[in-house]
Amino acid sequence: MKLRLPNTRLTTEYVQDTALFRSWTARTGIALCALAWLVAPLVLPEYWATVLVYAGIAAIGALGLNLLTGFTGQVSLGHAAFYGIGAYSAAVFAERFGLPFPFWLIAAAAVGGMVGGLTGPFALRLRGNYLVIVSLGLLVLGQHVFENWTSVTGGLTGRTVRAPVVLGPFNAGSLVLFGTRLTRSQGYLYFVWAVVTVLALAARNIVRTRPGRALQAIRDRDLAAEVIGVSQVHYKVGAFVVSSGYAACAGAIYASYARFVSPLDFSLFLSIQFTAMIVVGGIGTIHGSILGALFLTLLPRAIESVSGSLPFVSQDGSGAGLTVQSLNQAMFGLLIICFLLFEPLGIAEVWRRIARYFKAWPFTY
Amino acid sequence: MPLLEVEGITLRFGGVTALSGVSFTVEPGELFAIIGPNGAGKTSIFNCLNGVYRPAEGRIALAGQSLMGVGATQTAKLGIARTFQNLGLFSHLTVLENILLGRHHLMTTGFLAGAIWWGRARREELAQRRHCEDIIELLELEPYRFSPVSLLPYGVRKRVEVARAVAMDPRLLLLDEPAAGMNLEESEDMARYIREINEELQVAMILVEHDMHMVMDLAHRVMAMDFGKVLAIGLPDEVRTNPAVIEAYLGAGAA
Amino acid sequence: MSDLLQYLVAGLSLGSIYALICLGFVIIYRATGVVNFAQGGLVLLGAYLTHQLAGVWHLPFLLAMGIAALVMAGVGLLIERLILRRMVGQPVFASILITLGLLYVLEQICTTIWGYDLVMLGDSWGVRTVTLGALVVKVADLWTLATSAAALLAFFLMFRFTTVGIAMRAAASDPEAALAHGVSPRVVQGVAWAVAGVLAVLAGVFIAAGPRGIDLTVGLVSLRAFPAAILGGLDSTEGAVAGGLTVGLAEVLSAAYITPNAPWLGANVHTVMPYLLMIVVLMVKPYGLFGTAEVRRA
Amino acid sequence: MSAPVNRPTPQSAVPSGVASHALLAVRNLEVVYSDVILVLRGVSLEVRPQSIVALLGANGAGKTTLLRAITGLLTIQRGRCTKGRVEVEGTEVTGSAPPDIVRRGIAQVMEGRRLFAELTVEENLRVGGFTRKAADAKESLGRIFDTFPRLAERRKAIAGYLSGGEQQMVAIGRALMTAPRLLLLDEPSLGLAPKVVEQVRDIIRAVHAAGTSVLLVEQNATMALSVAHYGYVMEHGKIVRDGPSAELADDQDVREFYLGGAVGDTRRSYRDVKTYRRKKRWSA
Repeated sequence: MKLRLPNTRLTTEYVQDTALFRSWTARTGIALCALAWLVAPLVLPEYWATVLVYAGIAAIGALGLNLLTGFTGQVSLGHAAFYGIGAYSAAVFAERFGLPFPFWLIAAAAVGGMVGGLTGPFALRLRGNYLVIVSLGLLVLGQHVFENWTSVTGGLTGRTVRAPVVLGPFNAGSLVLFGTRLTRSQGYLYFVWAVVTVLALAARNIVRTRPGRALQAIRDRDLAAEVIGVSQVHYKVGAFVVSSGYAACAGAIYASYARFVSPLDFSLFLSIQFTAMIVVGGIGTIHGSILGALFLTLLPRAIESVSGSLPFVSQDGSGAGLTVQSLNQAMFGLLIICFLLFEPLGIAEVWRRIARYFKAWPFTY
Repeated sequence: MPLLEVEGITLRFGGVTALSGVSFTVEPGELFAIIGPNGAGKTSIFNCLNGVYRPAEGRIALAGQSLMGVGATQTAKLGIARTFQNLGLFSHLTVLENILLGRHHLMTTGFLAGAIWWGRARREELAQRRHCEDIIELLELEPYRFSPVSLLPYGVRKRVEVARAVAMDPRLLLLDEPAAGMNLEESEDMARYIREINEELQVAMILVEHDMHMVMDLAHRVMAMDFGKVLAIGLPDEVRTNPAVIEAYLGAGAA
Repeated sequence: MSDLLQYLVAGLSLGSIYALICLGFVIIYRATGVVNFAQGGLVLLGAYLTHQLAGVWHLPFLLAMGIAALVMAGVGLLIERLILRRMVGQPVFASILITLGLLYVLEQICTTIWGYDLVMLGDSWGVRTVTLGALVVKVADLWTLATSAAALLAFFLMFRFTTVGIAMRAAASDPEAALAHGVSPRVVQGVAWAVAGVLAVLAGVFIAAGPRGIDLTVGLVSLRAFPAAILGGLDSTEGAVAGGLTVGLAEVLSAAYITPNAPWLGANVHTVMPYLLMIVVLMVKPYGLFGTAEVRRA
Repeated sequence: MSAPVNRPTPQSAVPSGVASHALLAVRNLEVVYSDVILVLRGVSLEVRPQSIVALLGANGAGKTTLLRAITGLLTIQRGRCTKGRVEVEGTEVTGSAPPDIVRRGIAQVMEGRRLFAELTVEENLRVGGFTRKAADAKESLGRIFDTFPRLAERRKAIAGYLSGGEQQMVAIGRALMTAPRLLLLDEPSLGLAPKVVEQVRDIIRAVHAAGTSVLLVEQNATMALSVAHYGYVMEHGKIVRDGPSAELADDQDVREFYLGGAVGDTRRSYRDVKTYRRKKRWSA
């Protein structure tokens, strides 16, 4: 990892050091984001609203993976499995047990977190390369279960999901605002990005307080961390619980929004996508996870929308030739490679450099 | 009653015996030094004391409480702090965060409270921050508070590590070659900090160091080791003139 | 009984393919300390290249394999030169992620050129078999066994006795110190990637030989070689072979005996068997059966 | 920070006259890390044939960076020479790759010995001879076993299990495998017992006696000046003093800041360290 140069600033009280958004540019930036959140659903075309809903869902998953990989230093390819567990749990809790909205979401996240916690012991015994491959194994086992536990998952053919986001008068599926009925995607856009905000703040707070410091200590120097009283058992398992909880939460919202899930949704490629998001966005940064998720969700759509005019891309899905689909998959691979080679700190760092040019920047290091 | 009692500890790795029958005691507030060639087992003693290694035989007790079978994390809570020969700092974190990590075992914020921030986590962060400022002042780290450790010069990093250890409120501080790789000026500063921590804060210390002048000037008592065995324990002057120690470690040229 | 023998031969043959893939992991791991997730992509590309030369352009099969091996050695060198060389001194996870990215790029290159449909390798063995007593053995299986035995021997001799082999071990131990003594990582890693490319062709050919054919799933077979490599220990040549054979046998035997008897475990439980086996073994031996433990030092 | 000081151009204490070029010459070298951090700020230094030269300085002064700039290892750490040049026997080698430097007869022993811990002693030495023809390497191996009979005894031992002194022997032997004309030693005494430091000093003398020049980078100024002919003192990326060892050892600043001697002849005790200290003349 390359280093960030320290920000220098002048404060007179410790409390000032703890402010999340310190400079006026930071506060302006946040205000603009809030404004965009309010306005975007109303003005975006349906297609792009849908895309941004998926981007928000991806952002939640990426936040979780960044807590695990970026902050705790544990590379995992199993993220897609926890995402899948969240999706199926949401279906089970909402349909079979009939839990209302916030509860099926919380329950799904909890199940994901618990299963994640069970995999924690692997991380305690294994390091680096070995852990990555075991996490791949766990993903494969998870997929096997998804494909074969047909009473819950519907097997390879998949299943429908009814897990509506309805809380009192708020119904994300058919929101009425100023007398206008919004589309499903517009409603979910409000909901999903509100969740992203809450979870990003939570992640940010974890990272800057005692538990987050402990995670980073383990990442940087695990033995030294243990010697000063940071329990590896506690925090590695904790990191897996929180990270898979985030993934399961994302999966649950995905199931609720898409209304149909199949094991093919939770393949290795999904794990790679999450990985690409945090690499491209910025490993070990909270806002990087969100930027990466946005970038990598929007990019394929952008490619699709221009692919008609690209001469070398064939539209037909079979046979040889470069299809939009392969172009997208290759793009994820290429982006991972290029960012690691040329900008290992990701978009977050690019942004920082631009922001430093303007003297200050939200989410100061 | 001595603060630390070590009785006949023996440590083996595979076929190699790293320590055999090592015994010594450290009194409260004492500055105890261990000298010996590389591989003599000095760092192994540290690893046994703070629970990284488990000795096969023997007994270790801190203030009467046995440390046998106590894990590394627990020894921190019991009051043993330590620095590492080749630095054990968290290089991507700032100096302040490193020192706050020293307070880890004295804090309680968990994942949930941390995520919520308002309330307990915030109160605790501010209170501990205040405490860390005293330590920053003691070790003169004020200019570096928000610098990531990896950007700091080596000498400062060594000081940060001592600061982190002091932040743990230890009863016994293990210093593994605190002046290694320092020039005279930095070594003298380090000697001053060591004395201040020992005398002002009344922290007992075990010092492993190759700089014989520093050891002989600072230590109350010295233990010399070779091949995992104790050669001599005594006042600095006794150890310095001990023929076995000269033969094994100091060499004829040393005074 | 003869059923069991038949399964054993099939298992060993599959195991030898895994062993070839694992040797590819091992040589790169030893030279660079990185697990090469892209090996599956190389295997796929190697198989397709052979298909192009033998099946499409009708070159003699062994010649086609030879040319494909040369080309893949070049591809390996190129990957090292363009990408991995720049990763010297970067943290391990960055290199892992890079090879993962590479896997996706290689796979998509293959589908772009050869499409998603199954194509035939064009090998000369086809479905020919020989009968040894009560056993009917595919010729391709015999070649697989012989080739991996030869590759293993070559590996052992190289790492133990040749200067390049010793230099590779040195570079794995401390790349910077090796460089300081003139052991250029270019040479060492270049050799490793070239050898990995050649091994990929062998593995790809033996996976696709006979009626099997080539499509994207050839690359997935390589993913199942990971548990094999882990079982043996990532840095051990002998381990790669032992792990490969164990996993091959486990897979074939569980397909034969577990799937029919325990349908509730799922129809394709044998494909997850390697992973199950790996997880169980790692819980007992965190560095695999033959791997050397990383020394944890304070 | 520190103003340049007027000082005589460096010259070896050993009369050479044989070669018109210095074996190694560093001229006005500037090194920058990650494009921002300036580590060396115009360093000049020479090593004449048949000499032992010491380079003293605190940690972080830039000594190791200078070695890296000479041996070409700089790029690994994202460092770059932005100004000045490195010459080996009159030929510019600035920015060459490490194997090229090794082939030009410069070998180095890195800080902390950096043995290949899992390899045997003999395998470690063979790696040292990687750049040479098989026959030459074999001959060197024999010579090193003659020089260090201890290593011959332990040729099959795993290097990681050797004692500190033996490891230093392997590290030096490994560097000598290329039959270098110049040996660069980075902190050979670091972490060694005083008695072993004496052994290392003897090894350095033996290497020099066998015809190899030595550039010795050390914090342990006492040891370095006792064996070297000529010395340089480096601080904050600059050479602040240089001269024949005997002169340096008598220099008041060097005595106070590197040798621990006060103005008188008794050593200052660590117990009496005061916060106030006299300013160094060179950073005035």
